[in-house]
Amino acid sequence: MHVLPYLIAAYIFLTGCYGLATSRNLIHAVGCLAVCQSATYVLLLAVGYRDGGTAPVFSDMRPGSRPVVDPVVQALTLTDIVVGATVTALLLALVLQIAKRHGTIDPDELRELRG
Amino acid sequence: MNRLRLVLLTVGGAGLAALLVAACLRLPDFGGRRHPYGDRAVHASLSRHTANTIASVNFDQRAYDTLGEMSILFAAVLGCVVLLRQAGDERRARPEPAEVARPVRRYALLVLPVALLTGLYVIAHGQLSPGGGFQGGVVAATALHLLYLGADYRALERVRPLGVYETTDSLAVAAYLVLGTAGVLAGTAFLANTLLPYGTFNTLSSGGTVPLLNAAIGMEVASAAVVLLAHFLDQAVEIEETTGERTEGAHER
Amino acid sequence: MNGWILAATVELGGAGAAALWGVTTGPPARRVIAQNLTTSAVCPALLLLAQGYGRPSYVDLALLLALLGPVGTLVFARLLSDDLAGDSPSAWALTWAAAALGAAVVVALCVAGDPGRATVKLLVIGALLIGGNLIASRALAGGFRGVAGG
Amino acid sequence: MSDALTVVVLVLVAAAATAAVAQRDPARQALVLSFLGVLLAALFTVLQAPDVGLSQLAVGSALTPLLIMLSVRKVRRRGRSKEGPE
Repeated sequence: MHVLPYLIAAYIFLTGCYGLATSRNLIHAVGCLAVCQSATYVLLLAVGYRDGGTAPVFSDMRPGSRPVVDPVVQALTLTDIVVGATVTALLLALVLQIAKRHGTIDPDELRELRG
Repeated sequence: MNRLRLVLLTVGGAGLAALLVAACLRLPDFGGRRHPYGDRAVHASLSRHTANTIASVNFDQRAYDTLGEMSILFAAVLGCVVLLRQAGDERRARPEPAEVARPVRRYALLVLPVALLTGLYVIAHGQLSPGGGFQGGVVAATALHLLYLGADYRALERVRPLGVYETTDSLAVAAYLVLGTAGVLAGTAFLANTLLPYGTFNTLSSGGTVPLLNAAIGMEVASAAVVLLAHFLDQAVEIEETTGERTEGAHER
Repeated sequence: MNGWILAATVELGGAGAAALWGVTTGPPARRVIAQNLTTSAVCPALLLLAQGYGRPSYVDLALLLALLGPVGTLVFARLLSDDLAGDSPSAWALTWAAAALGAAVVVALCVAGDPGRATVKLLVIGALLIGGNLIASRALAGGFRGVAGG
Repeated sequence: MSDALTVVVLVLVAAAATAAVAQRDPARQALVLSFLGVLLAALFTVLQAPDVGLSQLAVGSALTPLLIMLSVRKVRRRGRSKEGPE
């Protein structure tokens, strides 16, 4: 239990990398990149967790009444999720542009076109 | 070629996996008691009367970091707008009006204001309860697109003057910078939370400049998402290539 | 720790695994139904967790999911309408079962908590969840027949 | 007890991530990705990060699937309009 969340994060990251490397469709590759991104969220939040803790949000509880988890990693993750989505959009825009210019979105066919 | 790539992938993946596992075993235990940065951040947030510590970290203690995130967002949207603009060999085809089943249409029109309101609620209560500009902005932008899902694209285009959203996007970025500079002019530091009184703990106006920066981010994210989706919708629904000479032209470029 | 969290664990484990199995196997029609049921599976679990952790502010998550989950399903119903045209996917027994699960959880939480603003919020979430679930099922079962290019 | 919940959700997330990579058709992958997004929101709630969960819900449940599906539609439409004249 002490390292399980970290190992799961590493597993998700490696799975996403495998998908990226073997993808035959650039839209699918962008989806795999999204999976890689989610691995970083799991890792960061696992680092900040504290047993028996609760969220450091004091709108509905008295400060100091319960132990709280680490807010710094949460702040990092939460901005990253929204920014990650726009970066996904940018990559998808690139894919559409490639489809327009080369007529295919299979990475292998693209390489043959260039060669 | 393909085989070589698979071998490379296996070797690299195995190496990376070994390193990651080694690193995981040396990390502090999951659920451990020691969080020095977290404890300090909570203390700082409480001393500035911000109930939601995460909002305090984002818009006060690490507001400079959020400025960086915001510029990535802005640049990504700018990139999409440039990449997805209508090219010279493309034309716009008006999509036919869609027939949507009546209960679905009614549901969309009913939920649209509710979702918009929820988005605004999430933004406004960012410094108190879970939520904030990043989340609420996305919700509000998604809510607007119920009009496309429940009716058709032309209905959405009528309530979505794109220029206004592009301007709002830039204005929100500018507002964030101006709020930051105001700190310098007041004699402290860029984006320092010293401008306004901290207010009463756990009320809407508490936290100094946190609610203002939060609102600026909310505006920026909402209009950025609307602009992004507008360009993707344009490409998917309206813009068509003029067929004919396209296939030969493709290889020259 | 307490009964609410135990209920959430069982609910999330069972319904989550079922939805994952449904969303990864079978024809497209079955996958979109499973995607729609994800909302009805996870939203009650989020409500139970909010109660179990004793944090009313966590209820916002369930509210957002009840609002946006059906929107996600409408996206697929609309943009996959060509693929779904052959066999109009409908699983009304499952849909009503999911709606009943949501209703049961909301009622249990209303009874457990003190009446007040929180109860109203819970009822709104329940209405959005069940209404959204039914409408999304309707949309999948041919709600976008007339959508051609748009 | 709390540990059991964490383990259940973590295993589900890992399984969903594997499934998302294994689906080679982008439209089907988008379905699994939206499921993964909602499940991640549940995981973040279990890890006591409701703010992050809200962020993930807002992005993962509707925005990302919409972007991917619109891209798929554009690419498919191109394929169709190209077949016409040839």
